[in-house]
Amino acid sequence: MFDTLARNFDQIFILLRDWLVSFLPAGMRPVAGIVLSVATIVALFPGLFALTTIFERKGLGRIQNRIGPNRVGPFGLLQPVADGIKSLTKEDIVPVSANAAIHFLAPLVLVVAVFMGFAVLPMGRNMVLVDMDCALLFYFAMGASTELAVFMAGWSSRNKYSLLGAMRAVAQMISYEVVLLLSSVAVVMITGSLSLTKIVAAQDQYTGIFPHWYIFTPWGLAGFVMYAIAATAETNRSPFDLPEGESELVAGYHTEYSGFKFALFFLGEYLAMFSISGLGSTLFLGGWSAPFSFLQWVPSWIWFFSKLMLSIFVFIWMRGTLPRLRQDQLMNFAWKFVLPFTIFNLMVTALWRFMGEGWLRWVVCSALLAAAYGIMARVSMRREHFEPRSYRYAE
Amino acid sequence: MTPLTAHLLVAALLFAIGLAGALTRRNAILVLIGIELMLNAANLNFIAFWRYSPHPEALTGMMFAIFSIAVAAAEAAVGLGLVIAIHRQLHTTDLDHMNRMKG
Amino acid sequence: MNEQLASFPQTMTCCASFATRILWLVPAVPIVAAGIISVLKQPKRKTSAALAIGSLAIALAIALLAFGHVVSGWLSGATVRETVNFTWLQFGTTQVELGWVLDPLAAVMLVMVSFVGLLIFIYSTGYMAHDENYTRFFCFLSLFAGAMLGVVIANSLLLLFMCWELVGLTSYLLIGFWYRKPSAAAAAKKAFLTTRVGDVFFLLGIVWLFAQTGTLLFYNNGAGSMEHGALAVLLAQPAALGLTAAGAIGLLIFAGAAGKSGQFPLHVWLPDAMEGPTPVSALIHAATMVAAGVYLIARVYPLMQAGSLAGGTTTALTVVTWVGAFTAVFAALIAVAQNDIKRILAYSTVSQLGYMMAGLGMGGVAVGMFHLITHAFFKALLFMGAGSVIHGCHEEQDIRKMGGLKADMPLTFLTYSIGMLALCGFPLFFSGFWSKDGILEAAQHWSVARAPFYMLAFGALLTAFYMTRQVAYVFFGHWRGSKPAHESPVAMTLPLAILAFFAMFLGVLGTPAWPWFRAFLDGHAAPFELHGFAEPGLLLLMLTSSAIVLLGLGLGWTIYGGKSPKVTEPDAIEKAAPWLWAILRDRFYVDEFYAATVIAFYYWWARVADFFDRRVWGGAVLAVTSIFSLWARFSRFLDNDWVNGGFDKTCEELATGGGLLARVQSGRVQGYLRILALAVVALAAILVWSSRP
Amino acid sequence: MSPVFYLVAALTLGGALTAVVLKNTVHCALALTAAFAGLALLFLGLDAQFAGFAQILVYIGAVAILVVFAILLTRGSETPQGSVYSRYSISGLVAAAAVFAVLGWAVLQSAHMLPNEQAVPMADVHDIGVALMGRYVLPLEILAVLLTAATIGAVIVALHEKEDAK
Repeated sequence: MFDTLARNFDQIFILLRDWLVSFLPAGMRPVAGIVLSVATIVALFPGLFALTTIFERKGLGRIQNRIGPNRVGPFGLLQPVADGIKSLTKEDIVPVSANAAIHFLAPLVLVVAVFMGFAVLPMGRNMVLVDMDCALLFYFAMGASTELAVFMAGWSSRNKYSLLGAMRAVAQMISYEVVLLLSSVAVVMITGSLSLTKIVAAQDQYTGIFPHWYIFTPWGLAGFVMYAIAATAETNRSPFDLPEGESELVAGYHTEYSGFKFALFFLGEYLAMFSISGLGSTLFLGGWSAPFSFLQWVPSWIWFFSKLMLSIFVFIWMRGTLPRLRQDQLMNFAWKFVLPFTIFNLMVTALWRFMGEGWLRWVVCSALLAAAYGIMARVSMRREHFEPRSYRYAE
Repeated sequence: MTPLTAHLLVAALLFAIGLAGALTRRNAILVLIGIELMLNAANLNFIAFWRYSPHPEALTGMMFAIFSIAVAAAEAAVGLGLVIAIHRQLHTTDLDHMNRMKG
Repeated sequence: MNEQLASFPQTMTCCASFATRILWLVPAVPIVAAGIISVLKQPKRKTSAALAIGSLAIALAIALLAFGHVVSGWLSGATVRETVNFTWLQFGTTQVELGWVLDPLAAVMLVMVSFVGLLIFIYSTGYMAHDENYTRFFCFLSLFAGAMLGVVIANSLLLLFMCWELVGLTSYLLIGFWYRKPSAAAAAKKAFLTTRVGDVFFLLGIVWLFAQTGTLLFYNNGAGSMEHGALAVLLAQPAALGLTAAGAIGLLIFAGAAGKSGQFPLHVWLPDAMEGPTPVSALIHAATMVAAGVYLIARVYPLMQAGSLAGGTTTALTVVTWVGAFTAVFAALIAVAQNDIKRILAYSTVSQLGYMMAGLGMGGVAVGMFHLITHAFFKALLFMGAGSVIHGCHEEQDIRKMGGLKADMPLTFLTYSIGMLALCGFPLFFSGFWSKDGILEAAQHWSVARAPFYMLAFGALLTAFYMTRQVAYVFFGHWRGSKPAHESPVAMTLPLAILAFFAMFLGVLGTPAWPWFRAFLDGHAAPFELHGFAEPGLLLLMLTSSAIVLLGLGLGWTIYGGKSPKVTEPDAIEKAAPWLWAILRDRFYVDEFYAATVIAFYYWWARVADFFDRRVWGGAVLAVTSIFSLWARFSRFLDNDWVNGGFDKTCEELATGGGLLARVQSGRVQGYLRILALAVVALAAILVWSSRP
Repeated sequence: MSPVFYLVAALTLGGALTAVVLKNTVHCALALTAAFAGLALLFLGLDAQFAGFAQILVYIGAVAILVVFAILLTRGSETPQGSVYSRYSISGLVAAAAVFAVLGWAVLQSAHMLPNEQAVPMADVHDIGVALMGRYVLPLEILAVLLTAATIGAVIVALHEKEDAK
């Protein structure tokens, strides 16, 4: 009785969809079902976006010892609505010298590409739009095509700040995309499949009460850390937010955007954040699986979204805490520390895969990773030299 | 017209376009673009032949396509690197001016 | 060699036991060590020494394992003879096979070589401590050890010959180790060439054997050349002088053995070989390499023995016996009149080798080999003692410049005298006694002639005599050198002590009461019964030999004991009979004889060849050259006036043509690409056209 | 043939054509990406999911960006004055046309012997992975070496030499 209730609750969205679809003639049901789910996603995540903006602003406020927005609505909860209205009603300015077509296309491409990514994310048991065989590859393909949008935006608006921002963004995204890919390859190696549902299913098992999440293995932990770093950079979030560093180049590649298009960029950025956190929790945090075996009655989608929001919170936290890197530091960090370490992690993963069950592989892999981390950290530290710097202005 | 024929024709046309680009443009980068197009036409052929071959499970065409994609990436990297280097030397990417190695 | 072994695992015979299968490691390890040492830097002394010693220790361990395996097999009443053979070369149908064997003979020899070698390695660390070519020395040493062990385990005459030559090479290198000394270089050359003389015959024997039997393996379960089938073939085959092929081949092989272990005609190199460092003399020229000849004879004993009547002997064995016996006396005589401490030992080595040969010839493998083993221990001991003495006396080798050392270096004195007594065959307590006694007994029962027995007995007397003389000179009397002597470091004295122990008690294995060794080699049980002594004449013989030894000792002591003559003052015998002394001192003028005959002949021959070169061939060449130069003039004329003209024209034409063609090379990428495209069009068109239905 | 195929083919060919003819180099690059996207769709239409997504990942994600970078680094981003076509463009066109003619002719010649509709082949990523790590492992390794060499080579070629900097 309770089980069935729980199960129904777990599958509630599926049931809802089927129920709604069932009114239609049988011929168009599948199509309608897909359309319905797409519509849900397209409606859901912007809503989440709106929620997140206020969440972020208030959180940052707390961190910076301010109150944050509190005028519009109770506790300023309606702030995003006001923002939305504002950005929709503002004038859409296109610079004269800008390359109109591309300038117009850029935000659309961005948002579309980002939305595509959600198509393969399993947001709950059986709750995935298309259960593709090479879902992960699809995801990264989509992620790759966002860079182009960024470049289009930066180049088309004929503005050196935009162009610089775009170049920075693209360079940074390419550099960290490699890391992103490689750290996920570790998971693929262990699961033996590119399909995200399979990956989650592989983690949805328990020894005692503890789940088989990949983050609880040495290579998984290392991979997750690397993934988190890369994800932060990929979404141009602080401390990697050079592309739109206000202090240096006014707002990066969307300097010349205003009104709705700007809102689209804003939206795109947050959506990218959501989807990449979703992917991260799917790959390493067991996706929609419950953290303890006795909590399995809680609906899977609740777990997925709580993990999503948790990582969003971490994003915000970091933004509130860490200072911004310099470009060369960023690149060095990517190519000289993160990438080699990720590759090493791949090897360790292979070792793990072939050492077979037993405590031995835990010891060996952890030792290897720790040693590698120590050595590489030391090396890169030696390259950096941390004496108090004296800044000279005006030259 | 069978789908295979159609794909082959598309590939041929793509190849011809790429070749035309490679042959007619001044800009070295655009020549490279043309070459990329030609490679892709070849890939399209591979995939098409794989799809309609009597033994697709052998995956030969697919493999060939994947390998050639990788090779094309390398080719693009090296080619563009060369273009940049040449531009640093001659301050131009115009192929008509790059004829120092004439006999 | 071992690399090849490694690359032939699949063709090995599977029936061999573990001990046998890993036996190839015994030579392999030291050789590899040598290779590693050879690439070490000069100052890496500790490393090189450690490598050499460690490798030989491993070899010893494996050897002991193999020995244990053999012994256990023997105790269970079976003669262990396991072989691992593999094809090395194959041309046509004939194939050359290599392999190694593990049988009592090899096992005993393995243990002896690796053990004595190990001790000597340790000793060398002390002796060579001040030499700047330390690492090179150890490289050569362990190379030698590997090669020697290879000789021991070889189951194929060819493999044995390879290692044999390798051993010769290392001996050459080590004799000439101090190559800056011209005498050392000369000695090295001499040793190398003299042994070559023997080896040529040896090689002839090998080739003949291969031609006759088609295999060089000793034992190949029935198909080997030392087994009945092949031997029957050899016996059926008559050779010159009423010898069978077996006998002839046996003699040829014996020639090789004689060269290696300094039997009479070819003994001249061994004394000179003492130019090398003393550990080398101890290891190579006393214990192991020179014994290789004896070992070789023991190895091919079936061949030597082939065709003998029951209890009778064969031509080959007779020759071996006579040569051995003669060498024994001959060398002993020379040893009496030498003053270089090491030369005396060298000549005594030669004579002892003669004993072994005679023992082999008359008494069979066990007798000869037993003397080989015991001799290896006490002679190594003596040489190392001598080395210690030399070391202590600051590289002084002339016994007349020493004296009274028993006070200065007591430990050396003690061990040395033990070795000396063992060598003399002092009754009962010393191994030499038992082994030599076995030989004498065999000689006594020899059916062919009595002479060898008397010769050997006389040799024993001489041995006791000259050893006493030496000891009296070196250790008694008072110090006649310049700087006072000092005792050697423990690295040198410790091996001395160990060897001394063995020199004393090794005889236990060969007493008539408990002939363990013989039984072990012949592969039957070894009961302990005291009435082994009760054989007819045995006790009498023992008494005689003891009497002889004591006589020799007494004689030596009465002549040389106590008093310590000046360096300049002539020797006691010299005073008595100068002519005899002169002959002995000058080693029966053998070297001079060779110089007068062989070498002189070569000189003459060289001069003749030189003459031919200069005059006859030179003239011919001159004529030819002049003809050619004339021809060259003519052809130059042709070239200049006829060929070049036309050729230049052609070249110009080519150049212009090239210029025209070079236009095509426009240097424009797209031009090339265009041409490529057109070519593709043409080719594709042809293809499609030709494949049209 | 489905209209989808015609649409996608049109997109591909159109993209390619524009990429070749446009004056502004950056526009060419963007059109090129359109062509690539079309190709990827064609691959998907041929049930080659893996190849299709790999196409997007590599070409749109990497090659296109690379081209764009090269353009910006060689100052080619602003529209050039004068003809963008080389002096011998006519003969080039002729050659290209000839190639197309021959290829098309060959295809039509052999149209009757080409296999017709086949069942959809099962080529999931697992099979591809097995094939890559099994039968094609040697090519894979060689390719890895090639890519490494290419990367290093490109870096070295495009690197600023310090000598002529001074």
